[in-house]
Amino acid sequence: MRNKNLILGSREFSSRLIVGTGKYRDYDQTRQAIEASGAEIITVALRRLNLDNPNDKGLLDYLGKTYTLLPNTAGCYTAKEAVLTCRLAREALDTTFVKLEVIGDQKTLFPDNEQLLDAARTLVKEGFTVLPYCIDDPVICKKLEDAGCAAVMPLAAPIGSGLGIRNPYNLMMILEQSRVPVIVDAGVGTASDASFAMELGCHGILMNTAIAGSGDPVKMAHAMKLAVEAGRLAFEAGRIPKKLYATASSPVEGLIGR
Amino acid sequence: MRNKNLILGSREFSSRLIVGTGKYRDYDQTRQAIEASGAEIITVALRRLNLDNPNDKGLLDYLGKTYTLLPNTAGCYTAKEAVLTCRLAREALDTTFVKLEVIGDQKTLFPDNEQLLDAARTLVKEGFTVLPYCIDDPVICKKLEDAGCAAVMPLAAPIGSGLGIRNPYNLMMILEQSRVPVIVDAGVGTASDASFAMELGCHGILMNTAIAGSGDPVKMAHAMKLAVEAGRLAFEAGRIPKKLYATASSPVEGLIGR
Amino acid sequence: MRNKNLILGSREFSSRLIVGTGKYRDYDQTRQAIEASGAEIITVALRRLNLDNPNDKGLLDYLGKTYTLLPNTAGCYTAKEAVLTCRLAREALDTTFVKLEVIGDQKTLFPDNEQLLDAARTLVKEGFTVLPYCIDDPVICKKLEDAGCAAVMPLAAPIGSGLGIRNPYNLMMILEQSRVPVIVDAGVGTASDASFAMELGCHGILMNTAIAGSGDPVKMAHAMKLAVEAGRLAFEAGRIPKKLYATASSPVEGLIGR
Amino acid sequence: MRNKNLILGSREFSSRLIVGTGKYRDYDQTRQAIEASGAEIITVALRRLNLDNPNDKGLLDYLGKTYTLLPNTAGCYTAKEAVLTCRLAREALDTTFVKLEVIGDQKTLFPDNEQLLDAARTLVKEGFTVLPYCIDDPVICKKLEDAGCAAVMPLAAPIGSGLGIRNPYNLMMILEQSRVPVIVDAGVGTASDASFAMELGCHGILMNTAIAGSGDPVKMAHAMKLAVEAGRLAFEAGRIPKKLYATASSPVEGLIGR
Amino acid sequence: MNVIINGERHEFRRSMTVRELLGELKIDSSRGMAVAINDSVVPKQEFDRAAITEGDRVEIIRATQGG
Amino acid sequence: MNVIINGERHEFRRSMTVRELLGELKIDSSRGMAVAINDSVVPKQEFDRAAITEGDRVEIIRATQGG
Amino acid sequence: MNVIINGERHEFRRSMTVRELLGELKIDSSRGMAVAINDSVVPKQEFDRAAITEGDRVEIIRATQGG
Amino acid sequence: MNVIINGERHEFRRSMTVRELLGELKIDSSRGMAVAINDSVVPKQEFDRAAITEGDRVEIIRATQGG
Repeated sequence: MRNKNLILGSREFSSRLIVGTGKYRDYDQTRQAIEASGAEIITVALRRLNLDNPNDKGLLDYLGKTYTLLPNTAGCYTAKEAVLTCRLAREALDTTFVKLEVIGDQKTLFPDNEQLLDAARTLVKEGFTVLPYCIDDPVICKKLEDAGCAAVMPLAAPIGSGLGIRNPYNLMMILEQSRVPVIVDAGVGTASDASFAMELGCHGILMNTAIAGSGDPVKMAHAMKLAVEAGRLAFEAGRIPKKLYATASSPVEGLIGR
Repeated sequence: MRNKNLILGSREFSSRLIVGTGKYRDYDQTRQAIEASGAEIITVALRRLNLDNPNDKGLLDYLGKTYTLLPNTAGCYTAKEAVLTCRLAREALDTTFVKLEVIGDQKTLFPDNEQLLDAARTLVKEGFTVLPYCIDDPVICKKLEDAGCAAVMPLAAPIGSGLGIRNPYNLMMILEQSRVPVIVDAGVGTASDASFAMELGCHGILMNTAIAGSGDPVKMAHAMKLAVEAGRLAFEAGRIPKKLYATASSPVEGLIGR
Repeated sequence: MRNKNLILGSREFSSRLIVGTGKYRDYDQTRQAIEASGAEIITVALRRLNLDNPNDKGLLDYLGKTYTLLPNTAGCYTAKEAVLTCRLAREALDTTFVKLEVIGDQKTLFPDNEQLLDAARTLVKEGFTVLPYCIDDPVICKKLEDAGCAAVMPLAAPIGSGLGIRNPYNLMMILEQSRVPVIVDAGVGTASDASFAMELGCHGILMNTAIAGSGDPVKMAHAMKLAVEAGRLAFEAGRIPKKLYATASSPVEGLIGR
Repeated sequence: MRNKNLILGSREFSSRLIVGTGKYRDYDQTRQAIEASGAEIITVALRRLNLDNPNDKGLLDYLGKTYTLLPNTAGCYTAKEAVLTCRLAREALDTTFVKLEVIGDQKTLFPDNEQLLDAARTLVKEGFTVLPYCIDDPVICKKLEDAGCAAVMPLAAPIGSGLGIRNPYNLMMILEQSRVPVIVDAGVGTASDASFAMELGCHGILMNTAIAGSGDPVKMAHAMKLAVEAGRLAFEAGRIPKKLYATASSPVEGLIGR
Repeated sequence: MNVIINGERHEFRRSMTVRELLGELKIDSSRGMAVAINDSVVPKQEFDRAAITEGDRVEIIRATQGG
Repeated sequence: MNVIINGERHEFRRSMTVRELLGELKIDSSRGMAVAINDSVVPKQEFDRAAITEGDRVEIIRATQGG
Repeated sequence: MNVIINGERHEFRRSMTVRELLGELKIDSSRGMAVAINDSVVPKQEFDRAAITEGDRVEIIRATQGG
Repeated sequence: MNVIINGERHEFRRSMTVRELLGELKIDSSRGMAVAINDSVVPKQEFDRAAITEGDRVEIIRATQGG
């Protein structure tokens, strides 16, 4: 799976960075940060319309460019809730793409993998392009792939924690087995985390807090764009092996005065 | 020291990546990789001219663009050798810039810090712009700064080892005290290492093997260019704090069906 | 949960190290290593009796001392197989203790958490004291606890890999929530890994390969005994905080010659 | 250098843990913690006698057992001060053993390696058994060894920082080259740090704050005793190699129901 | 007619189609919005026909910022 | 009578109790051993009564080394 | 005679040997203690002979807790 | 005249200036090259005057690839 582009379902994307739209100061900052990130896919949440002010301009009205929207099921704790949310998303946004989350624990926001699998199986049957947020467990990732998911999106660390890639070994095992793209979802804290994930061979990264929560979201979005590209290029180039001892970079012949 | 550019002595550079010219397959690859890296400063070694073939074209004839040359003293084991090499370099290349190395051990290529200090003090007096390759020790870095060096260039790991930033704590201590630029010299293995060093606040990175020894040096050079930029931007933007637990990226208000 | 002893179901153990009996050179070495480890609980597998030689002496005949046997379900890939194995174990060994494993993947030997939960629920109802080998996921650990397991036994790294505690963050989250003992099962490579897990607050460690596969299993068993005790004591004592800068250990008053 | 005991100069010690005597609540706690640590060598500082109360009982009067005293030169910033302190120590304590420290920076308490080498050379000539606190630099360690030091004592992290073994690679390089014992001095935070250092092959560990600054110094001293022993045994036994994938601990033959 | 809309009780004189309800609530049924009645999504092309009756739970959602 | 014991086909002249089968196979029914017929465990106290009949799958297991 | 002892100025009527000074200061010259005059250590066996004279810097130290 | 050039012994009929030596060796004294005699660098503007004499150690170097 060394495609030049990121392939999700029947679609192809040249950016490997997917960004969330939450937690920005305002819509202007959201728009600028997304532009700086170079992302083609952006996640959105679905929430109840405010009946007291039903027609105020929303996020989508502010984004100048057309992005591929990836509705999420954030906040769902059961397969049933998540499936309903996906169906609403398809109707609202006219897309089959969904970022499937089923939360299992409020404190860690770790997924409930039983409910997740259940929802994924249902949604695939209904024709959704399912991108599931899951734990970095090769067994669960395999089941999600077998269920027909278009990618697997293991967490690298808790959502919003910024802890980075806590367990590269699990990602390596998932990458080795996987026949669908592996997208790191959650946990990235800074640019080097993004590069590192891509160097492991991950096919993409989804992030939100690392950009929106930084001191300068537009600048950090730009950093993340470059970091994802850098990591991908480094992966494709093939890094030097690690070794304990030194190797001279300058010729050892022709030394002066010897 | 949050200048937009990298300031070394009286000169200013917009690229924060300095690359070596050793270990490439041929001059063509050298040229292409250097171009892809976006570097403005490149290191060169000084070696005895081959008397049997004194006028064959050399590296400098192959480089299309004009770079700032940074002659090194690689292979010198004493202050005396290093000082002579620097004087020859100044004469040969018409520059006061020198990357000062005094090797203390053939296996690790770690510097001999006593000889290094000695050479640095001599060279500064002679008007050189001294960039010393040193161990990541705040005490030695302080002495080098006090001796008048234009930067300090602590190693992150042995030359050519690709081990990455082995001891970020030492770099942090050096960065906090330093009034001259801190450039990581040696040890970077891949793009995320470069980003990580820049995120710590380092002012630049010097590398050679990580690019020249990779599977595709031109691609890796490009990766390193982006990684250094990404790391710098992330440093400037200010990353999110790390924390153990999760924070939702989507609103917790307006959840469906609750 | 800061009991002096390790409490599993209705029983109490003063050693916090549980050891496997597999992979030793011979029964003599097994016996000596187990003794050196100080373990009170040892795991055993259940396998088909060899009909061609049905009465040869087995492991249990060689162990001088009486240990608490913990039969495992290694090699089971479904809840059904695991449950049958546990029932056979209870009959064969007259114990309700079982180390429940349901493998989900032959290469990683990671558990199939769906099948595991299913088996755990069945076995708890049948009165077993279930100690499940599971992934280091707080959500699954919570479900296993809720199902009535007597402990949770998250893996630290793949069985036999010796990679150590790959993701201390997940263990910390599990420890914080858990009302049953948390025993690290699988992944420990050497003594410091065991100390480290105990320092996080884990209540016990189960290991086999790290001892049996080492250069000197009896010596390593002794090392592990001390390491588990050291880690537990350090946890109970409460370590010093980490900080970047130094604090003198000698008085700063009364310095000579100042 | 795989002696059963720790050999320093002409003396041999069965404990590989050296402990400091600073920062305890009172002399009683000091005595109990030292006893629990099993240390045979303890460090002491030399300070000006309080002329207003010249004969109050001091530390040495409180220690029940006879320890080998290791006077340090903590607080010295020049070779001259350190040499004088060592000479006073020899006179006061009737020992040639000295822990040689020459501090280069008040904030990090990192050594000034130039001054350190200078002092070491002087003291060795005067017949001292010099144990120098130095940076974890193989070049400096080699020079100290060549100067006749009885051991080298590289720091693992700043004194009192508790950061643990920040750069195991440097220690590995030092261990590989060294013909005198390598004792980690400074930086250990908890038991697993001590085990880890010993597993690398270090010959001993010197610590103070990690014990005296812990929540329960006597318990932590005991933890450290066990951790040092555990790490040494693990080093001698030889750990299993690390690998990414799993290896079953139970037989794969004779599986039930297949 | 009593119905629950987005978790809150509303009272109307008569039963309505989804289209009528949206009109009543002054909601523009544009892109980025969807409706479910009793956990079943109502496709946009059904808005004119789908009836809301006594006791229904109606969800009216739209896309918003999220990660 | 044909039965599968530990995955291999065995033939006997007649049907037997578990106790008789163990005797036939010269297996000491001591501690550390258990028997299942068709995935159901046979308690030791049932060995004298439990009958093995044509086509049964019999598992005879014991504890062995494992991690 | 003015001397600096442990960094502080002291005045005495007459010059003294080290032994006499220690007596004057009521210091027990037991184990764990040493004396230097002007950065030169005075061996214990010289205490009776070594003279302290006008302007000397005297250090009297002992071992104490330290890491 | 015997001289050591870049570590190897060379013999010449007569002593020479640096410029002459370079000519003899067919070396283009262009950018990227420098000369030292007995560990002292000879500035380019001195090439016409600086004399090489019996026993001198001459280093002729140029810049090459290096890290």
